[in-house]
Amino acid sequence: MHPVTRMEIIASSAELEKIVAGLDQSGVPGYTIIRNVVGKSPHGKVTDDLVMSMLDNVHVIAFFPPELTKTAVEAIRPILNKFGGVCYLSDATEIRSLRCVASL
Amino acid sequence: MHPVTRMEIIASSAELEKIVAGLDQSGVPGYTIIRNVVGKSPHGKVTDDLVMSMLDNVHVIAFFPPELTKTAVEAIRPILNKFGGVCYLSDATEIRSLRCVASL
Amino acid sequence: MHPVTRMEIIASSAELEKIVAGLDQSGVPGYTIIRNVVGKSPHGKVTDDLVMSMLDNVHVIAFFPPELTKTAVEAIRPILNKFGGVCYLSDATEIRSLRCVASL
Amino acid sequence: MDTSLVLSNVLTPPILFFFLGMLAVFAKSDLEIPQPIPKLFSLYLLFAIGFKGGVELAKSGVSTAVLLTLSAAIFMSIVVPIYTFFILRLKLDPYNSAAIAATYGSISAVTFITASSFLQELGLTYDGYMVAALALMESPAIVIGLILVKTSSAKTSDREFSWPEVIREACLNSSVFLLVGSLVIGMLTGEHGWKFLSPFTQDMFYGVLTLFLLDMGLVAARRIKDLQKAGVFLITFSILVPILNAAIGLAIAKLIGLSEGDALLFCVLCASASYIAVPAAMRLTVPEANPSLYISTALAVTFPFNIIVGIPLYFYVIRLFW
Amino acid sequence: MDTSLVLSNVLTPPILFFFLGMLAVFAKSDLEIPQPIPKLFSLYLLFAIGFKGGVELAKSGVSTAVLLTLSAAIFMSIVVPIYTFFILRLKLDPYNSAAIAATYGSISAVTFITASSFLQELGLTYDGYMVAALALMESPAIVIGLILVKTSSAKTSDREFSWPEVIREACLNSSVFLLVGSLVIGMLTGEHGWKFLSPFTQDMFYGVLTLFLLDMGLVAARRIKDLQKAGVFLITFSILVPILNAAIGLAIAKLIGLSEGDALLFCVLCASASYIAVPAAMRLTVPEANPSLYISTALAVTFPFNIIVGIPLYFYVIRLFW
Amino acid sequence: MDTSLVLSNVLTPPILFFFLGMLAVFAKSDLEIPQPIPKLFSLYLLFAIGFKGGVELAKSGVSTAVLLTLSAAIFMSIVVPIYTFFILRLKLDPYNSAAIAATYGSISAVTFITASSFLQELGLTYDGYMVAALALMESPAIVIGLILVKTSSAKTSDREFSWPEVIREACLNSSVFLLVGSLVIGMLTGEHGWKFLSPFTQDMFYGVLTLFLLDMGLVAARRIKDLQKAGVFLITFSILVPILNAAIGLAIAKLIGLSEGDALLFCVLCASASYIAVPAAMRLTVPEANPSLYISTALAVTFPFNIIVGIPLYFYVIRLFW
Ligand SMILES: Nc1ncnc2c1ncn2[C@@H]1O[C@H](COP(=O)(O)O)[C@@H](O)[C@H]1O
Ligand SMILES: Nc1ncnc2c1ncn2[C@@H]1O[C@H](COP(=O)(O)O)[C@@H](O)[C@H]1O
Ligand SMILES: Nc1ncnc2c1ncn2[C@@H]1O[C@H](COP(=O)(O)O)[C@@H](O)[C@H]1O
Ligand code: NA
Ligand code: NA
Ligand code: NA
Repeated sequence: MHPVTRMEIIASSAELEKIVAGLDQSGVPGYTIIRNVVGKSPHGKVTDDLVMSMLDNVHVIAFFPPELTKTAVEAIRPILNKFGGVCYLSDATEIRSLRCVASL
Repeated sequence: MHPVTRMEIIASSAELEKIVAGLDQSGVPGYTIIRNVVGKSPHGKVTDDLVMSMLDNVHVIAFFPPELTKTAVEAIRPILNKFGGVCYLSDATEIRSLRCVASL
Repeated sequence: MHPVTRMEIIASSAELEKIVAGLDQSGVPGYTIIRNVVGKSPHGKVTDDLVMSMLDNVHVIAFFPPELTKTAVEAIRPILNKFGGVCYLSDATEIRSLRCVASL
Repeated sequence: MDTSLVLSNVLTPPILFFFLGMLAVFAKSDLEIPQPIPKLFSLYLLFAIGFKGGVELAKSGVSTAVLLTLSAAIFMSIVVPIYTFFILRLKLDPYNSAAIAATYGSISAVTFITASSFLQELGLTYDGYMVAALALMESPAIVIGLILVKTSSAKTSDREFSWPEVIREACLNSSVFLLVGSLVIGMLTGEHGWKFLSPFTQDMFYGVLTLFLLDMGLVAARRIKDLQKAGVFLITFSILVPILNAAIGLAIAKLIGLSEGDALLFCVLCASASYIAVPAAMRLTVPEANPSLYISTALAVTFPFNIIVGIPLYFYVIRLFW
Repeated sequence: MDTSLVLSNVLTPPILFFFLGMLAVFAKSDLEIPQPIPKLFSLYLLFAIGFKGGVELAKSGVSTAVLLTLSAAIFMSIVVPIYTFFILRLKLDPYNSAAIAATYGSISAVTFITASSFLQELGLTYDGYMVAALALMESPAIVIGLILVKTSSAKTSDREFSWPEVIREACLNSSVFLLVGSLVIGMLTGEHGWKFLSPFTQDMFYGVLTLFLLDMGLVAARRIKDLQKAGVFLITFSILVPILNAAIGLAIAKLIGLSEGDALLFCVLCASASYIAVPAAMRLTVPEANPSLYISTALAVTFPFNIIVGIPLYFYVIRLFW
Repeated sequence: MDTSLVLSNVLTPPILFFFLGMLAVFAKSDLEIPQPIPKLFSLYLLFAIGFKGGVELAKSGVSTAVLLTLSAAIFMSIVVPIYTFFILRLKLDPYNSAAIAATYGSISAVTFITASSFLQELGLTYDGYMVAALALMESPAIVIGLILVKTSSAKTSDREFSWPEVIREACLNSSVFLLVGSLVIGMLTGEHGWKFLSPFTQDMFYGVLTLFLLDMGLVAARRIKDLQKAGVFLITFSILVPILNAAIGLAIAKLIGLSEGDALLFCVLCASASYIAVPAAMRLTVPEANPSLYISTALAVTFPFNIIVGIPLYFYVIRLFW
């Protein structure tokens, strides 16, 4: 039961590879990706009807210890600045105790 | 890095058009829509196996300046009251600095 | 407009049935399920390319009165401990007033 | 009744795969056909049946027989929801009564298609304009249902329907639109279009129908536990009223002199209930009604009843009287 | 111009279903074909057209005619974006000009496929290597577009393209990859593979194309309101430039002695604009350009223009001169 | 070994598209076939192969040859996981050993289907009951795997399997259920059902298999880097054990007098490893095992080995001894 930062990124699916690389580099322990998300922003409407053009959005959620926040933000910000997309932070509490399942 | 309100609406996909119109009217800067979401509430279970009946849910997320909260809530509440659905608010921080990409 | 707890569970779709049963038992009033979610954690990468193997993830969101938090956490924790998955809590505000639509 | 007729219907791949789907749910198998695969199947079936109907309509032309049949179709789709509504009011509130009445006044395209493949297996034909009847019978019940709500609900004041929206829901919902569109295109392109499209719309039809009915079996069986909420009255209703509607349909079919094949299809249209277009419309226009009532009766009782018992039963009666 | 030619193109199921899709959007029907169904159709079409082209290429072998045609194809896909860029620069900034130029320098596989089914309906054939031309013309424009941005944009300093990434985007994007892969496999397996695959790739082709064009009608119509942003200049551009490109294409086709069928396809390749591969590449490599400009012009103007008016028009001209 | 045999297997569209899929991943193309398209393909393939097997089983009837073959199938699916487990215990913990043993004791339907299309191309037939063998061999290994975990793991106390759940996972998982269901329906409807369904289940089969193998190529190649975790022991295992299993299978096939075609299929069943049903079951019943181990070996090594090298190799041996 310790506090974590919840980072939420919404951006074009074309950027996903870069965003994931950025998160990996910044050392966040994990993330979850919801694909085929659509939306609207002052820059326009995003639909998924031309999926081969990678024009739909992805919604990426990452939880990490608060001390990683700065690194993670710095890894993501330039990507969003260049290619578009939004990022928000909020607070959450992790409740799962360490998983006791064997793994290689 | 300024505080924003995070609004989360879950409702029947049949209502999506009205919800989006409500958000547009209330002046929120953007929103994201996750479709084909299922769930349960005291009013019953929602599945997506009859998609032509628009009986699955949508999950709409909108971030906006706290001062827009009242307007946005008032735009959404009557729709949910009439047709069903839930809406929750929480706090978040926007981290993206202004996007510097040219756009017409 | 009263405070609620927002619980967010991300786990393998193979566990969904158990998680839902746990939530039902713990008395939470509702939940929403986003399927076909992928992700990464220290235990490895999860993709959805072999869907018949139920190897993609699900993202389950439940809002409930804060006093249910302990019960809900206790219902979910053993499942995640055994089969994997993560669970986070955060605070939110419910804004929908009671729905005034007739229902049997 | 000739049991070989029931058997010859039941022992066909589409019906057996419907049972297989139901069995999967009862046996708790994890078999599922995720969206949008079933959507693809239903788009295909509407496209194929509409196109075929159009091509045949182009061949046969529009005669008085056609006009008579189409008038009868519209007549039934207006009358059925009205008398059904009053039956339902015996036990239910106006909202649910109107929604269920609309459901039974409209039609189920898959039931129609299953009946057409039943005819095909018996080597019988039907006329292309029956597809037009199918299209015409889908919408009126939605409008009638709303009028019933409006006239019978006390608090009329706060109900302002947006009538354009209602009409749009009724006449432009995706299944009516695709069906009518394919029909018209079939008429326009005729034999020439048929030559190019039939390997797709004709040869694969039976297979897609079979897979679609597998999914329908899954979907119907999942709704069976919703029937508890429906109660004995509604379950009885959802078997007896289709039979009643079918009987009236048969009488009319005889009266206007339809062929055996057309009579069966007309009768199946009267007997079937909508679980797609009408629920979608009711969800928005009569939100007070409980979707699990009108969906579960139409889908978990009336639909299986019609495709398993109803089609051969109605056909047996036709054989007696024609 | 022979109106029967236009009619014989327009009155075919694929084109009529394209109209039906547009109509669905204008009439506000809720008809939609959700992902990944359209993706399935487009994978199928690329697979089928590529495979067929390969099988035919294996039969005909690689002659000088082939090499000449493929050189002409590459030539056009390099030259078109360059002169198009300077036309666009009259009104637009370098980013949008380069992105739109790349769009019009590349091709639309669906336009090509629609033209091939137009030929099929007229009983004309085309050579397998035209599919190779299709594949070859998709990518170069992407690279040219980037070079144009690089050379014309002031702040060159902070633009370091990752050239390997650009080449990968250009040459290995899914549509080029699947098309070329299917072509090569068609060449390798020849008649033997054809015997086993043709019931799938040949017989269903026309039907899948028809359903896909229904979806394209929906997609194109949804973009029409984006055209307001585009303005009169761009809308005029997106009709006149395809005609110009088609004219140049025809001249070259005549020069190198293509057959009627091949000439039509070559001309359609020159006239069509990419709304799949190029937008995907531009989104990442020229993020400054506004996607709604290059997509809406290619998709909501040029694509419908080509499949409805362009194909019969270009064919009419071919008939005059061949 | 006859290289023309390998070539005639490799130079077929399904295998070449499998390579194309792998190439797409290695070349970092963005080609992908998003869900649920592959799910649609696999539902179709199970439906079609099951139905065809059932129709043929209805024709041939149930003889001692059938019973003998099915007994042999069950025997192998019980024995293989047991001896495989002890091989794996040389290096791995009981959990991973049991999960991998179950994987290799079960079967891969796609490998079977690929082998059946290999036979088809050679003009050879196989008996319908081989599909029943396919269905019967999928489940037992899951149960054996769990028994192995239970008997060998120290902390037995806190492991209470819910056996009904395990049996349900094993026998009612979607692929077994659909396969057996289609087989039974094929038997029930026989020639009559075949007449109506075969344009769908027969004519499109090869094409769907080809597209599905394209996807399998993508999926398999994505797992290749997981093999690093697997290590040399497991990689060697996942080539040698299939060969061992195939050899035993061949000996049994000879013993019970199977035809050439049936022997190849039986042998392929023994040699193949499950990457669908078993992983789904293991995920829940042996959560301690690492999914990337049992999936990557079965999918990225054994599956490609079998369809590329194994099938012609086993067939070569059959030709020697039959
Ligand atoms: N205020 C917002 N709230 C929720 N989602 C947003 C918001 N702004 C942008 N988005 C999402 O982020 C995507 C990319 O944003 P942009 O790059 O600003 O166009 C949009 O298509 C929306 O899906
Ligand atoms: N407490 C809750 N937590 C999460 N999701 C909920 C909750 N209540 C309702 N929902 C979602 O909102 C949808 C519509 O709710 P309702 O209109 O109350 O039936 C449900 O189908 C759920 O997906
Ligand atoms: N820190 C995290 N942030 C967001 N999602 C996570 C995180 N850790 C795990 N997940 C998600 O939870 C799934 C299961 O986690 P695990 O059981 O730990 O492998 C992963 O596949 C991710 O989708
Ligand atoms: Na009816
Ligand atoms: Na072009
Ligand atoms: Na095996």
